[in-house]
Amino acid sequence: MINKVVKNAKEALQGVEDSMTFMLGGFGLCGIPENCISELVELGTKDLTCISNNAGVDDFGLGLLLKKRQIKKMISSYVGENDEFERQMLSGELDVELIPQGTLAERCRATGAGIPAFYTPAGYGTEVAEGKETREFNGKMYVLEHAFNPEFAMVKAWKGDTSGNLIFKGTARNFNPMMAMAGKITIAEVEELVEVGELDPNQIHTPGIFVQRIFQGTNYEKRIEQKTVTPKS
Amino acid sequence: MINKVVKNAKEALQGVEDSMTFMLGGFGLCGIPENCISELVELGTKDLTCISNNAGVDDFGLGLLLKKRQIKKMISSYVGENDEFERQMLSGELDVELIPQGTLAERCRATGAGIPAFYTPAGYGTEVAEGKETREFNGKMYVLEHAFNPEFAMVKAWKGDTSGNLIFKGTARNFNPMMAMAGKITIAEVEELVEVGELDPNQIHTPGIFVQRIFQGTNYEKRIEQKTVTPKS
Amino acid sequence: MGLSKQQIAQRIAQELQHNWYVNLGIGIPTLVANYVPKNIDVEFQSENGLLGMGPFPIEGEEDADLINAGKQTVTILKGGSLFDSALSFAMIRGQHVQLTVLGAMEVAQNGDIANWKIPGKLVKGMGGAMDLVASAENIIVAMMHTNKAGESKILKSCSLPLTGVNCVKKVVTNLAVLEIKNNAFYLIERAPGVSVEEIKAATEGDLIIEGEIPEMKFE
Amino acid sequence: MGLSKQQIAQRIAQELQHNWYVNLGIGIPTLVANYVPKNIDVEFQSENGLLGMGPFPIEGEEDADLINAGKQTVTILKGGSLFDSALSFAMIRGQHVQLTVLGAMEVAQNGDIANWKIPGKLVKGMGGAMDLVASAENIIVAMMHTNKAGESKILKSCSLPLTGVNCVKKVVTNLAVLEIKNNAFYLIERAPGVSVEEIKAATEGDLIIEGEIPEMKFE
Repeated sequence: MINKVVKNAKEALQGVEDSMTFMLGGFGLCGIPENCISELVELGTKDLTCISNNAGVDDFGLGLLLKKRQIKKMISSYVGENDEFERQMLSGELDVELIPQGTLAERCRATGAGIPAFYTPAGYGTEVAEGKETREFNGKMYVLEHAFNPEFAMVKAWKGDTSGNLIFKGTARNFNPMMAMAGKITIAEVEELVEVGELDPNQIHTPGIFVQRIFQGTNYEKRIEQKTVTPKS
Repeated sequence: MINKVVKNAKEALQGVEDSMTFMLGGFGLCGIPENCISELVELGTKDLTCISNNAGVDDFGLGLLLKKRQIKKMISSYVGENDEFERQMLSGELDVELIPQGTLAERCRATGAGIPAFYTPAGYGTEVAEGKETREFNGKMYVLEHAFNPEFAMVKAWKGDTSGNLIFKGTARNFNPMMAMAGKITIAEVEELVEVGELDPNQIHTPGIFVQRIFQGTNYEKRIEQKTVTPKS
Repeated sequence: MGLSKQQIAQRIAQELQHNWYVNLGIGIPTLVANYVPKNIDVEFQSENGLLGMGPFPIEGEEDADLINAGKQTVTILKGGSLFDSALSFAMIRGQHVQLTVLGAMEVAQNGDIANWKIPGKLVKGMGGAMDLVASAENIIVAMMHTNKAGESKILKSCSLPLTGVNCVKKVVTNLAVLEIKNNAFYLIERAPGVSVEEIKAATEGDLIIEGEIPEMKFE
Repeated sequence: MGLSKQQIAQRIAQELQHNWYVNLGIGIPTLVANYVPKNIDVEFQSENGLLGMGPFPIEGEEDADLINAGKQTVTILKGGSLFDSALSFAMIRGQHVQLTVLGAMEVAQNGDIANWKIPGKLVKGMGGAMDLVASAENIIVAMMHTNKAGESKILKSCSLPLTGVNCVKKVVTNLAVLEIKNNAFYLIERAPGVSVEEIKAATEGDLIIEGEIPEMKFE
């Protein structure tokens, strides 16, 4: 069985350079590749284009890269909850491309699936469709959207095996599986790295074929952005 | 929780009429909705258009519907292994549309995912692309392919719960999940019907939202088309 | 004047039908889950990859790996399922979700909705709103009838950048229930104690008033 | 004359590289799995939804729910995975499979391949072949050099309906290993005991012979 294991984030990120385009999994702070992000901060790689549904918060997630001004452009669907982001966007330091969330997810999938372009109804008649081809199918209008072309994808899984097979947990799955499909080099960091044969092949969310490098992550914070609870009664 | 349970195939197929378009899951005889097919034979519904990767064998699977001349048109990727099929096709009784297998799978998914059309490289430069729009993306040529519009989808799962959540087994998964997404009415027959809460929500292959009717199947034959074995040593 | 946010949610909950899958946006729409009629089954979809969303967890049981689209910790009910964002939006785009409830800054009488961007102000993004409004067969907007300056949000045409076109079918505000058809707002119900004249005064778009307009009923 | 089918498979197995994912078509290509060099790891993908395909099951252990694309009962190795047809072809179309080996009726010197339809004869369908050849970066065709009538299948241009255009990079036949480039077949190796003249005689397409052509080596 093909072995994809690397020692740590440092080894996983070999080949990462300034001005590259990355995909980073996660929704809010849920399911983000914490170790990869820390290592990117460490590396200080600059002028990055980051495709990620959100942009983290001031002191966590992609917010850490924003703080060090390593990101040139964010491609996201929602980028609130981040003062530094706001400052850089308003000052023009940061380029931001906002994409409907479903279109973002489907474009990631298309990238990995060899689909160069597809039609979606999202954004028709809005400024999102400006400059894009639109077309009618069965009486409804659609917008033509294209695949991305990222150098690296960085995803976070719950469990993974040495061959790169991944299982996600709860809603930490979100964008991770499609982004795993889409990277020229896909790096998976996992909470628990196991031997091949320990995961049920019928329950694997991301087959190892999509993953080039996998490592056991460390020190997961897994921050909660909005703690909402029902009081004990 | 929403309850989708119907008593049996007879109840599940209510509303099925002549000249309708169906999707039927399965690859060869693996993972086919045996109970639904038997019930269609029983009903004698005619002039059907069937979207299915294969067309069964003479005395099993869709071959049973062919034998009773209930099918007007087959939309498939591969239709060998069936003498009656061959006879009807050569005599012109049966209309056959052959589609590359990946295109078939992706068109099924597109149908369920609200994607009216997408570009794929499969079939470019061949007769499959004749009359279809072709287009260049990044120096490579692609063909525009469209979603289907089936009235019913009939799928077979291993386990399902009363809310329509499905888990498939082995390679019996194949086309079933995408077809489950695509039916205006999707019928799932399962080897084991369980209560909600018995399936791990993290391991569900087809969420219940895609399934309108579910029933516990009976008398599964699960025939093997090509028994190949390694002799005991 | 008129309904509280809770009451707007309560009124919208009356629109729920048995066996519907429903996506609730952030804000007032989220409250709708608290008022599901006892005799019907509905399931809530959260576009970050969750069907069968349950109430907030008991204090101490919150899980960072189980949140809703508002990034709040939630629970999952028996019979729920988890999936990725592509499949989640396949559900939405493919019209498998029967009802979408979301907030808005402006709604126009042709069904246009604006709820994601105010020029000159900080833009946070549309999230899943554009996919939801472009896809749902059944969209209810939950909002206040007027803005803080007292100006109507029920308009002839939207002035803000659009989220979607010709898509809103129904609006429930603190003052009224409105149906959108024939390029106009049809007044269906009044909030208790609110007069037709008050609703007229708060509505900039064309308002059609046919016959006696009943008051909303709450149990 | 030349190689047996087993030997063709054996020669193709020499092309396998460490850590490659490989899709093997029906017929000779299937046999390649028997000759994987001991020092490399490869995984076989079957387009009906299986990665890490293993050998046929021990008699009595066959499972109707575990077949390959040829509908044969197979096994799954540790580290394998199961998935649906859409994800399977996402792997193929998205070029995650490093090598496709398949049979052909005709191959042309521009890389065109025909392997699915003979006009006037029964058409069984293309299955996954069109997706595979349109997508793979690396396609090896495994076939006999000539047909039963003794006519060359290595052609200037295909006469049969095409499966894909400009896609085949390498052909391994019972007589030779050929590389396709510059709109010609480059003779790379001869089958043991087969002369360049014999290969020339059996080849209709433009055949480029540069220097001494070595014989294939088998262990």
